[in-house]
Amino acid sequence: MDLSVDVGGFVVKNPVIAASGVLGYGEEYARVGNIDWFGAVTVKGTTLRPRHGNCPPRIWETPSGLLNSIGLQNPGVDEVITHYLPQLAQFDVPIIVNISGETYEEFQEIAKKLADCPHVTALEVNVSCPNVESGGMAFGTDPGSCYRATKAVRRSWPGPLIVKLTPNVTNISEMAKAAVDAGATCVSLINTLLGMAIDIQNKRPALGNIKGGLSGPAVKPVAVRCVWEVFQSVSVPVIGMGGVFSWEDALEFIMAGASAVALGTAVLVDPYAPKKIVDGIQSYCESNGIDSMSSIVGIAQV
Amino acid sequence: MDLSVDVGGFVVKNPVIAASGVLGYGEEYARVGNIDWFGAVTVKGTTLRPRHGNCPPRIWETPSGLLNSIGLQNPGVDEVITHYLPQLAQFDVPIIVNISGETYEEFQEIAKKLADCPHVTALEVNVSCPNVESGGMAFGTDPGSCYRATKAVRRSWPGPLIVKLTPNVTNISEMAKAAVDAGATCVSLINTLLGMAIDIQNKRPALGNIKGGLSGPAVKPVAVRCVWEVFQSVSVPVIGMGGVFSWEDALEFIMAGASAVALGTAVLVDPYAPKKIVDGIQSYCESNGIDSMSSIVGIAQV
Amino acid sequence: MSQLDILDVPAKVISVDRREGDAFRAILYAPEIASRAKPMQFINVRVQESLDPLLRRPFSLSDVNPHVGTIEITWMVVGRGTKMMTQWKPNQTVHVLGPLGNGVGPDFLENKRKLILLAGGTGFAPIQLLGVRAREKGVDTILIYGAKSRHLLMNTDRLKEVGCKICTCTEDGSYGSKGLVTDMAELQLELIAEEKIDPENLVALGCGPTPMLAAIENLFADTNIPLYISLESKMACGYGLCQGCAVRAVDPQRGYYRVCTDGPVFLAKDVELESE
Amino acid sequence: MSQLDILDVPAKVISVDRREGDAFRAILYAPEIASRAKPMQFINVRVQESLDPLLRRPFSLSDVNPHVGTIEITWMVVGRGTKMMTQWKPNQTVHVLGPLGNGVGPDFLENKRKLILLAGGTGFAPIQLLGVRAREKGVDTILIYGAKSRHLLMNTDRLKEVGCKICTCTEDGSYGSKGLVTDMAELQLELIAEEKIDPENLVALGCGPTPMLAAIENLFADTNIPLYISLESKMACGYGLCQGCAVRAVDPQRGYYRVCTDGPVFLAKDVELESE
Ligand SMILES: Cc1cc2nc3c(=O)[nH]c(=O)nc-3n(C[C@H](O)[C@H](O)[C@H](O)COP(=O)(O)OP(=O)(O)OC[C@H]3O[C@@H](n4cnc5c(N)ncnc54)[C@H](O)[C@@H]3O)c2cc1C
Ligand SMILES: Cc1cc2nc3c(=O)[nH]c(=O)nc-3n(C[C@H](O)[C@H](O)[C@H](O)COP(=O)(O)OP(=O)(O)OC[C@H]3O[C@@H](n4cnc5c(N)ncnc54)[C@H](O)[C@@H]3O)c2cc1C
Ligand SMILES: Cc1cc2nc3c(=O)[nH]c(=O)nc-3n(C[C@H](O)[C@H](O)[C@H](O)COP(=O)(O)O)c2cc1C
Ligand SMILES: Cc1cc2nc3c(=O)[nH]c(=O)nc-3n(C[C@H](O)[C@H](O)[C@H](O)COP(=O)(O)O)c2cc1C
Ligand code: FES
Ligand code: FES
Repeated sequence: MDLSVDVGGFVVKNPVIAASGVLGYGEEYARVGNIDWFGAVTVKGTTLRPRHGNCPPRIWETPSGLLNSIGLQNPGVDEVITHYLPQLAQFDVPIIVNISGETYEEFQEIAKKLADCPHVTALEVNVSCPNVESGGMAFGTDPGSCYRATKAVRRSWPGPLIVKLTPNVTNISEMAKAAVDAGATCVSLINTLLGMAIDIQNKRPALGNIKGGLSGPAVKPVAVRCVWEVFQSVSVPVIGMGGVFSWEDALEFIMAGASAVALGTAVLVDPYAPKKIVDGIQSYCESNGIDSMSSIVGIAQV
Repeated sequence: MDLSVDVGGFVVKNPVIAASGVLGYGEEYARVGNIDWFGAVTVKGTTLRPRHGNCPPRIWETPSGLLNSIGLQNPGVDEVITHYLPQLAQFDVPIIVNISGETYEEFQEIAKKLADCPHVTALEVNVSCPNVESGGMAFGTDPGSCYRATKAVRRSWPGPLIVKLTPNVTNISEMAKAAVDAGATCVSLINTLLGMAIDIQNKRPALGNIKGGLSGPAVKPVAVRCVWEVFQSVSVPVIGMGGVFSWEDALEFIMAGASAVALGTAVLVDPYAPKKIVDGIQSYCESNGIDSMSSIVGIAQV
Repeated sequence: MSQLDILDVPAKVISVDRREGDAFRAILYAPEIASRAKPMQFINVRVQESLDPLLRRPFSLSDVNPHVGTIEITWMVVGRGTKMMTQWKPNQTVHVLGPLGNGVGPDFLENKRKLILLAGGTGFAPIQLLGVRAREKGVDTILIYGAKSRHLLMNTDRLKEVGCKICTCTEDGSYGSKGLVTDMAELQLELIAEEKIDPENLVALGCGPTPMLAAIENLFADTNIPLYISLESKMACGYGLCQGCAVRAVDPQRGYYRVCTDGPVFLAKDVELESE
Repeated sequence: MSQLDILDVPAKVISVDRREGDAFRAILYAPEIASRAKPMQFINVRVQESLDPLLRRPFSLSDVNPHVGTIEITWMVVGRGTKMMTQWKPNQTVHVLGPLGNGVGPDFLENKRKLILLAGGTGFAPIQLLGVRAREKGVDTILIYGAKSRHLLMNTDRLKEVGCKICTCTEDGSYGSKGLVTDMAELQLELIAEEKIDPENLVALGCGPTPMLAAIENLFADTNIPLYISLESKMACGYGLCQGCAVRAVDPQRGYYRVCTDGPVFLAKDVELESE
């Protein structure tokens, strides 16, 4: 059965995408699984200059959730273009590059460099990273900044443009609208929820960077609600994520309005998750007489 | 050991409070456990007029979490005063009445009625309920409205005044400050996170009311982060809640800055939770040479 | 205020076995609950010591043996929790809260000559104990039991042993008559009508999926036989705190009932059966 | 790019038993992993089929038997996951990802006459397999092993059997000498110095809590003996994806290493030991 779906200017062969930050540049994952199980892959948050990331500890387990404070560790856009993307491009899967700037100008500059790279299918503008000091989530918590960051990228990137939204706001629909007004062809959500934990043995925050981003099944109800709201507010496709661990979870997002889902934490815990989820969606569709993904996108909207 | 602690104008004998909405008026709980295991009890959100609550289904389980859309079902403030509070007052535990208005005037009116009731120790102003249409969370997502709602209650209620905050905002500290400026003697947080689920079998939202409030261990990292932030912004005591299930969880909140914790979902799942948690805090303190609760409140703040 | 009559006990698993078809049965040692339980009551079980699944799962008491201190539950695997329960091992401990719900007290059968039990699928579980008790009191008992297919039927031998008349049907005809519980109930009601028993000396109780309950309610509307139904709903606490298990009352003043404490057994005419 | 050399397999539990003190040992049937594993590698284990605990738990391979297809892990109960593992039952299946980490390849012992192993607490687990392999190659091996107290020591019989010299100490003196691993190591280094072996023919490897590793690093700084250390850190994936297991590199240009793929074995001089 054909599971392909349009996600705003490009088509993925199945609606299961690798979320940013959990696949490295494919090298490690390829030792365990097949990258082309995914409909598309998103690379780790890419910045203008290399970043070493935050002080450890960077990981803390919570009930059905994961707190991380990696801090956009990446080799910088130039190195990504020359070294990592060509390597990832060996696999026949569309590449989405997740980008993060500290200023609007930086966003534009990164986008420009990537516009010249043949391996990039789409950009995902990260206005929602809770783990960096300047920029990061700030762009995603105010509609004006969200608009300007998107616009900055739009100026130098003509292709499919995804804006990744944060749930740490009073009204996520406003942000989605601002992104679409500025030229986004797709919105993805949710990035992590801002959270923290205390290590009671040491009487101090569990993460070296104090606060971190919460992901995994724990956040799924918040993510589904955000997808539901955003689907009602904009007409571009939505990529849903936040705690997708099973094909049932994927269908929950799709029925709420997501054209595709992305897997973050699931890939960390279960390398074969993408395969299981794609297979699960496939057999669900077959046994329920569903012949195109688009016919169930948003079907639960009342 | 003495576990008592001041929570803004009144003292609780131990820092474990029953959260609003999970203890009814004590009658049912008393068949299973002892109400005086708690340092204080908060009654269900009380409104001016009786409310029947939302359409079922009202409950949906999520990974380590619970979605509910009860919708402030309650017999109305008059009935609460004449019938339920006298009954609850049999137990020698301070009573906090959680109140919810659709307008500022309603808040003031409810508070006035309760000011004449001898059984009430403190009011908790619910500016954060995600499960009602008018009012509800709206008051808690804008500092101005939060200020006015608190002020309205302050006018007719001279006693300890807790304002209960919602995490569904970009900046919870702003709300806390507004509440304190308007006269709150304590803030409690978090109310539930706005969430939803899709019942994929029926292809529609799992809850009759579509969206609901997410509680339980899943939200703990968000709750701890909110307590951490609010502790830094205001000088009144904080009551922390959101996923407290064990004494370790309670200590996490206390070390982050909570003077006391409240149990919601835990009481539903484990009636003996308050006893286990109080006992656990007690032995922790004893074996770690801690001789007053206040000495560990906020100890993880760096 | 009756105090401390519900207990949360660490119950020892005595045995878990697979019954007919997809049904499983566990016997648990919980004397405090066994000694208090009435027919049609239920327990709320912590499936495993983990925060996922978070909520307890409600199961009716399908049998109770106060003398040896055991209780029995019978279930079908429908999701994660019921699946995990099939992995319970003898001697392990599980947390059981109960007995819960109003159940059916001794007055339920007072003056009754005949009890008509109507069960669909897992709805048979609580019915079994009521049937046994009715027979102990010498009440004539007939069970009309149906399910989609043979593998969804529970074992009715225990009721047969105590002299209960049993009519079984399946929708696909794989066991018993082919048809619905209501088809068979209609037939039986006609036979009963011929016996000319005063409706006051009759009583009926149904337990099963909502559409079945709605259908039998229709059927009984034409008789004067008091019909009780035992409801299910999603529960967070099972003991009256959360208001989560609401079912709409026919009386608009009343608003909602709680299935867990006002029920699970209701007079059919008191509640609105909403199709969830 | 070496592909598909790490597997996620459903491994059958062969046995779980309690060892000396608080230690437990499980033998798992996982031939694909057993045939690929090197000493000092680890596996990442899904403790149970539930979303809580969510993450897998990393455990070193304390033994590997490629002929029968089994791997062995040895652990202490320190929290929920390690406790749940003690409840594993023979024949059940657990998901095991591995072999993970760089481990110690055949060249590690090339030209070596003596291997000095330093272990603290559960740090002994991976050391055992390396000691066995070293003895198979005829390398003189000495183990210096310490823990806070007797019940925190793992069983060292296997190494004794293969002819490894063993010095044990506990901080409270409840077993072996009273003192720290470093005290004993100092003594042994003096004895080794008397043997006048070229430092190039010596190699040392330590595994244990960070303060112990820091202390032995200090001790070895005065010698020319190459010192390796095996690190632990909180891991989300265990196979290089998340960057969560970062440890700071001494070279500031390098930033951080990943313990799971760049390690867990590092040259002591390459990494900064931060006190977590
Ligand atoms: C008072 C009462 C008594 C019951 N007695 C029995 C019994 O004796 N034997 C038996 O087999 N079942 C009984 N049930 C139903 C049983 O509780 C559910 O089948 C069980 O909770 C499902 O758990 P799960 O984790 O396997 O399913 P999930 O994975 O949670 O869900 C699977 C399916 O079961 C439904 N379900 C989940 N929870 C409930 C619930 N609390 N009530 C009803 N449906 C639910 C879901 O909607 C879904 O369709 C009873 C329910 C109630 C309320
Ligand atoms: C490469 C590697 C190899 C290991 N090999 C072994 C081994 O062979 N035997 C053994 O007993 N232990 C080993 N450990 C440590 C083991 O992974 C932890 O003890 C285990 O994950 C704790 O799980 P828990 O659920 O019981 O503890 P939790 O309840 O999660 O936490 C309890 C305590 O353990 C610590 N802890 C939790 N997770 C980790 C982790 N991933 N790494 C280190 N500490 C952690 C916590 O900080 C806390 O103090 C190894 C760790 C790593 C990284
Ligand atoms: C370890 C880790 C690293 C991440 N790094 C990034 C990143 O660099 N850029 C980004 O936009 N999102 C990042 N995310 C967020 C995920 O892409 C995703 O939005 C979030 O984790 C929710 O999905 P999940 O629950 O499936 O993990 C990261 C998440 C994790 C767990
Ligand atoms: C069933 C249910 C009903 C609730 N009703 C109310 C309420 O009436 N008023 C209120 O302020 N909070 C209400 N809450 C929120 C809780 O008081 C608490 O803030 C929240 O559940 C987080 O805590 P927990 O994770 O311990 O449950 C309710 C929560 C639940 C689960
Ligand atoms: S399940 Fe909580 S009141 Fe019925
Ligand atoms: S644990 Fe994920 S990179 Fe090491």
